[in-house]
Amino acid sequence: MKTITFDVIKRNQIALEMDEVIPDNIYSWEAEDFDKYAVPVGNSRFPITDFFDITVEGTADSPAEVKMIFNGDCGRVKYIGNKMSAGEIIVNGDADLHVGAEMSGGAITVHGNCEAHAGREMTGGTLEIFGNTKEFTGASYIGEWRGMRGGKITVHGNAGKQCGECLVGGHIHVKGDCDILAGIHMRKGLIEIDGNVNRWPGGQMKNGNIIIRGRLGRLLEGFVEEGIVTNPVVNGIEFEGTFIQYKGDIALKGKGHLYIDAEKNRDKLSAWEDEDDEYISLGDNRLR
Amino acid sequence: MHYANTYLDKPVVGDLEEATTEGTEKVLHCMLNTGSDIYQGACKKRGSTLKEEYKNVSGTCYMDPRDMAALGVKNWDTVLVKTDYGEVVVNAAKSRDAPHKGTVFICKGPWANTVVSHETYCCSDPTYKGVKCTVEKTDRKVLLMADLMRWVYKKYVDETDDDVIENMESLGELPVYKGRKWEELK
Amino acid sequence: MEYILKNGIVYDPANEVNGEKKDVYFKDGKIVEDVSADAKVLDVTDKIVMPAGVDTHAHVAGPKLVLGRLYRPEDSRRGVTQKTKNERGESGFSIPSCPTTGYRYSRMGYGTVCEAAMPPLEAKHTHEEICIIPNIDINPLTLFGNNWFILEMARENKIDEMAAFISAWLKITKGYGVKIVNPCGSEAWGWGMNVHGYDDKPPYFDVTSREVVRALAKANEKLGLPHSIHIHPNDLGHPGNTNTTIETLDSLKDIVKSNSKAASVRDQIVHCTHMQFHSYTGTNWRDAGSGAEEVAKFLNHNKHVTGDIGQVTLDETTTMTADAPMEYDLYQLSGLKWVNADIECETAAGIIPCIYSPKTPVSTLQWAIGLELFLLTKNPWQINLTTDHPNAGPFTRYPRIISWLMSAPKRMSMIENEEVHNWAEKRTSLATLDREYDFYDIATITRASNAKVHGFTDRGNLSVGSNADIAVYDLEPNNFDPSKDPEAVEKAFSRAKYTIKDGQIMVQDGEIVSTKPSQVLWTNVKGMEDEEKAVLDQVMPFFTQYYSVKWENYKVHDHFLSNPIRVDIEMEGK
Amino acid sequence: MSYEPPITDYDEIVENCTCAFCGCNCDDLDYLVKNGHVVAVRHACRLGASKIMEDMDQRLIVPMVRGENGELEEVDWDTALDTAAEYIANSIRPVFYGWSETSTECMKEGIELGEYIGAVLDNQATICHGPSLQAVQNAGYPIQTLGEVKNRADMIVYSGSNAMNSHPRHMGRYSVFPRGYFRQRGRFDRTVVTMDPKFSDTAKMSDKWIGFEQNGDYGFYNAIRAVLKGKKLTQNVVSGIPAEDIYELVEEMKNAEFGVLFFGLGLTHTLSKQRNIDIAIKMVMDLNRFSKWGLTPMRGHFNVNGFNIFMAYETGFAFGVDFARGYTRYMLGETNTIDLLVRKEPDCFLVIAADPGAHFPNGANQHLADIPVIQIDIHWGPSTELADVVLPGSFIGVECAGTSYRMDGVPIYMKKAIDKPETCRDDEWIVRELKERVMKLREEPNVAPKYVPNPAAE
Repeated sequence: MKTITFDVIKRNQIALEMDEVIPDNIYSWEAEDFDKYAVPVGNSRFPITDFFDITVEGTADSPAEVKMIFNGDCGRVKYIGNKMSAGEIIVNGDADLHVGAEMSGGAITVHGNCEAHAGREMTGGTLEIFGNTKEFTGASYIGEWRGMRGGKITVHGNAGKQCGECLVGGHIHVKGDCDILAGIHMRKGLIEIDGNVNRWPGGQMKNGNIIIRGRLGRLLEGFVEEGIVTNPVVNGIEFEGTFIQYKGDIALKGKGHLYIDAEKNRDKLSAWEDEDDEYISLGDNRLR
Repeated sequence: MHYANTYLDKPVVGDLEEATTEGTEKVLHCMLNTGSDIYQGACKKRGSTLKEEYKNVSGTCYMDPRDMAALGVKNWDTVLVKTDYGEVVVNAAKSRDAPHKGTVFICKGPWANTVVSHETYCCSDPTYKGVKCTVEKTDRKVLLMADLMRWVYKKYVDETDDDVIENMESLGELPVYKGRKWEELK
Repeated sequence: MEYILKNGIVYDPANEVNGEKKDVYFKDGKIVEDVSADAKVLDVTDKIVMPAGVDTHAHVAGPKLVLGRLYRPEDSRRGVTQKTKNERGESGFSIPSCPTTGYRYSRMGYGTVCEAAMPPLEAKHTHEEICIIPNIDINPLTLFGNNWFILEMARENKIDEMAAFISAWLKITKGYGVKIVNPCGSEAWGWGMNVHGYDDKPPYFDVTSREVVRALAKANEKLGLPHSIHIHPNDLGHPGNTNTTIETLDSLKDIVKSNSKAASVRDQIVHCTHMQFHSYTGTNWRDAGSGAEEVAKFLNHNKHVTGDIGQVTLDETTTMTADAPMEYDLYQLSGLKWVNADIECETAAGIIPCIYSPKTPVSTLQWAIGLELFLLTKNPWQINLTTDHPNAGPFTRYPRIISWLMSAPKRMSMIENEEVHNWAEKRTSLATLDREYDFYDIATITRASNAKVHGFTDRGNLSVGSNADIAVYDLEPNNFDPSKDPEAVEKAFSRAKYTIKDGQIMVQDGEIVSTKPSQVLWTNVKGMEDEEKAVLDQVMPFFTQYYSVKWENYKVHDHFLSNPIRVDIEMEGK
Repeated sequence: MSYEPPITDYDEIVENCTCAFCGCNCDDLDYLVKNGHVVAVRHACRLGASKIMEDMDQRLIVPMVRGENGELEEVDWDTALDTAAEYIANSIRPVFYGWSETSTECMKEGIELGEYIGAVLDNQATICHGPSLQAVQNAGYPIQTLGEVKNRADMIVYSGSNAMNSHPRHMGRYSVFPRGYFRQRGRFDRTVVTMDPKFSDTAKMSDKWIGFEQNGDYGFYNAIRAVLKGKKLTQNVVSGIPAEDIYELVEEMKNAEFGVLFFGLGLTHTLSKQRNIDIAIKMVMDLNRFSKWGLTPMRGHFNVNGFNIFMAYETGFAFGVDFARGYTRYMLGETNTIDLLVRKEPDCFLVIAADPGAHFPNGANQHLADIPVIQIDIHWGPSTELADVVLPGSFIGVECAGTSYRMDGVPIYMKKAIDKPETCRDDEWIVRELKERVMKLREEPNVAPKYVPNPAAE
């Protein structure tokens, strides 16, 4: 087991790109290897030791034996754990864009907030975020119609817009609120939201399941009510409670399912009342 | 110079049905939209951005007449528009597209920029439309473009106090630069 | 600068040189008889030496390419590389950016590529892109098959006028030849429809596909253009289209080939492109089968036809064609993002991402039909190797196709090990074909025949006086069995040992070492000036009223041409 | 407005010039020229005419550099270019923004400079039709040239676009009024629908106005799609539009022979941004099952489409292309101008043929106050107030020839009609000079070799 600790010395205004510093590349590195390494910043490279105090303990023969710990504000450190296949990364602080993007294995834990693109197109592993994230959590990169394919993302705070866009597998669990269009274009997989949802979850979804335990602001016309279910089993997981089940998005001949908590969305069953849902869910997830 | 033929002092706006002096509301909560209109476009692309004309076409808040009545403002009175992202003083005028109660429209330009949202939501495009704002009547004057840029961005003034900058001597309607003759430069 | 390519094993089918060990000399961009003692020696002992490749049909520049790139950033992301001293960064897999296209062709030992579809209204765009593509020469074919003027002239059977129109439009668009795509079908697509079969008419135009194609072929021969008509027949990709294909080609049998100097290079009067997509039997995709035998038989008995294959390479790619209704059908099947681009009074285009998976029956069937066509057509001079880039696969897969053609055991192992779906075995005769191409055949279908089809004399061969466009591959044919080692074949053809273009060394050991700007080839017919003026006067009122640009802004200004190579055609009897 | 007598006093007429204002690129303009100035323009709209007959008071004539006391000082070209080149050569995260009002010939120089130094190249699409391009990348792009609309269309829908104000000749020259081959009666053969929360000037010209509520676009189009699939709506009012109106509209759209949707910034700037376009595109695709439908984004600047096309064929990506690492990268929220500025990353900003001062939100522009800004433009505008180096360019389509792409992708070679002011330079020349000077200052191009410390892991 090898533990590599990165203590932040200074926060650089121009973001550092850490896509090369992932367990797959650095498992054999010693402290002096880091001394030689220059990290891309903008169009140049600077010694990584300018930005981090790096300590290396133990040895590793494979990426899986590496544990990277970031201490401090990494709010300007992009691509943490990008494309990693094994190992563990812990960020004690905020993280910048692309945390765990395209990762295929291993585990990443962020104890602060994350910027956008967290876990995009990941195919395996786990990503746990204790703060909030922004847009496109577990989504696909632009143009691609196959987003996150496997693994699990847990967000303890709120998630931004278009969480789980083009999801084709895996499990996203948001414990806070979600902004508009969660699970848009989704094809497979599961999105679980414990908090409230602003508007239009599951737009143009083809398949897959979305569970909303909180209040839903507005639902699309493409969804057809299928009735009330109790303790539904979705993707092999049993969800306790009473839910209204919808099928959609029929505008796309979709066969996906959307479950919303029946108690909290009682009004959806009777008359649909228009209300100002603009700020129903928007927790303070836009901290800069 | 030959720009004068299409020069307009102010855009043409409709008359208000009744002249209102006293409003019923002090602060109005509205939705702010921005965008282009033909007067703004013509003035901007002609390059007359320092002029009074640009201030009038771009630094004007087009409102529903009912909203104007509620605030007690007439055409070309000044109002203060505030959002989470800033505040700016602009003219008020009756919208040609009314009725649209609760929505105000400021043409794109430095005035609108001061109050629109810079949030792009990872979509490259800031949120220029649908920003919540408040509108209130004010006595402050609408700044000319150069003065506004100085007041908002303070790039070349040492002063940081908004009030002081706002009341500094105006930069006027013509470019301000240290002129030398081209021949001297060679 | 003088060079000797020393001791290579030369394959030059145009001069019937089949694997002879000899030296090739070139000087100042041309192949010469001999050089002085100062010549630089490039030692290529026992390596394969061939003329640089000529691609008969690919889509490399133009408005629909750019739409493809614009809307498929995920494809661009797949091929991104770092810039180096000699080359700019690359991007893209199936629709590479312009610089990338040039580099990759060069790396495979290619020197000339035909851009197969140029809409006249956006010809400027095509030429702008051609300027950006480095290292290769490009001859763009202008689209005529759905042009309203052509449809009208075909209806009235005015061949002389049509010839003058083509001559004028080739000058206006700086095009090389006549391309026909789904004649009348793309016009019908203007109303969301298609034509079905060779004798169908589009709405409002009282003319059939047959009349249009025959008229264009006659006009083409009247002008004596270096290339014949280049046709993408109706019903592409529809099961049961073999009949349409054969009917189309058969209907041109009686047309007399021009005896002009330019036209005498080629044998054919019609070139049928991506024949694989036109050789299906059955009535729908459930009972579809292979029409390759019928088409190959037709080819074997009719010398007036050449074709290229459009071999499916079993990749995720992008299909793009001026056959827009077909692309809409594909969109209905796949549900992936669909691009359509209609061009006023001229043509239409469609694009859609396409995944040819070896696991699916239809893709496998298409793959097998392509190979069948290669193996069943007896005369390699009648067929060319293409993937209809990027439709059936990117051009970077040519080496892989070569390896399939050269190795029957490779093909069998793919079928037997179920690397491909069992339709390949069940519905085609591929498993029974054990023909293998040799290097001479490969040189024919990738260079010599291709050049001949396009009427080129200065490339595609190693004759003295020709352009010094040469490719050297790192294989020693005398002690190597391609049948047993298809991987080595693929590797060698992917990364040329040398690619020489106009006497300049572009690629060495698979790496780009220098670049040069591309050149565009276009055809200039001389002696038709009066007829052209008459036809322009005739179409001008229509143009002014129904086009959305001014005539002055329609033509390709010289500004857009980088080092053009003008092919002058003297009209006979003038 | 007063009566303006026609101009009769001119030396020559230059015919068939191309308008350098909006994405319509009308190429039928006639300039009346006297003493080397355009004194009148025929056929142009108010916008085009006003731009071509520019305000010479604010014309940038001589290069300027910001002096010690914060005042612009006129300098000679060498000084100005050297100052600018120094800023660029010393930067780590340069952003070159603009390009939409210049020619593709100039962009060619720009991309070479950008690639050399490792900059981000971005254009105005980033703040206007960027979401449209993103939607195109997600959903597709059924487009047609404007002549197709003129000759065939019998139903025209403007959504979130106020053509009468921002593209004044669009309706007259290409879509609604012209007599097309299959639409010989012009306006009378076409149905015009405007979808806009406001009763805009375009809506006033239309047969039908769909005034859906602000930010309700996505829900509205989803409802249309559901109806197209045969669903009965469950809500009586969707996004402010009564259900029966939606049924009626859908019926009309299905029965059109050739319909076209023109959409503008009303869709790209509201709540669900790129997804509004995304679903509108999908709706158009659905409609193609019943009849022929297409769409066209109403591009703003005359060559904003040109830059996207240019970048796509040069690099494979349309806008917001980052060369920092020596390879091309396009990542939303990361390599776009506004995001970069809001994150306060750039340390040098080149603005060419654009006006961020007039168009960027306060939150982004604040960063421009902290970093060197180099401006290449023809007029003194809001950006000049933030600029540290000002380089006067020339006016494409009037003083300088160049290629541009119309909103539907038709390339047009804009010709030169008059000479530029003696002391101005062509944009192409300025960028080439900058490139050469930067290359001298920073001899090693930014190749940033890939660092692979552990080859076994590769």
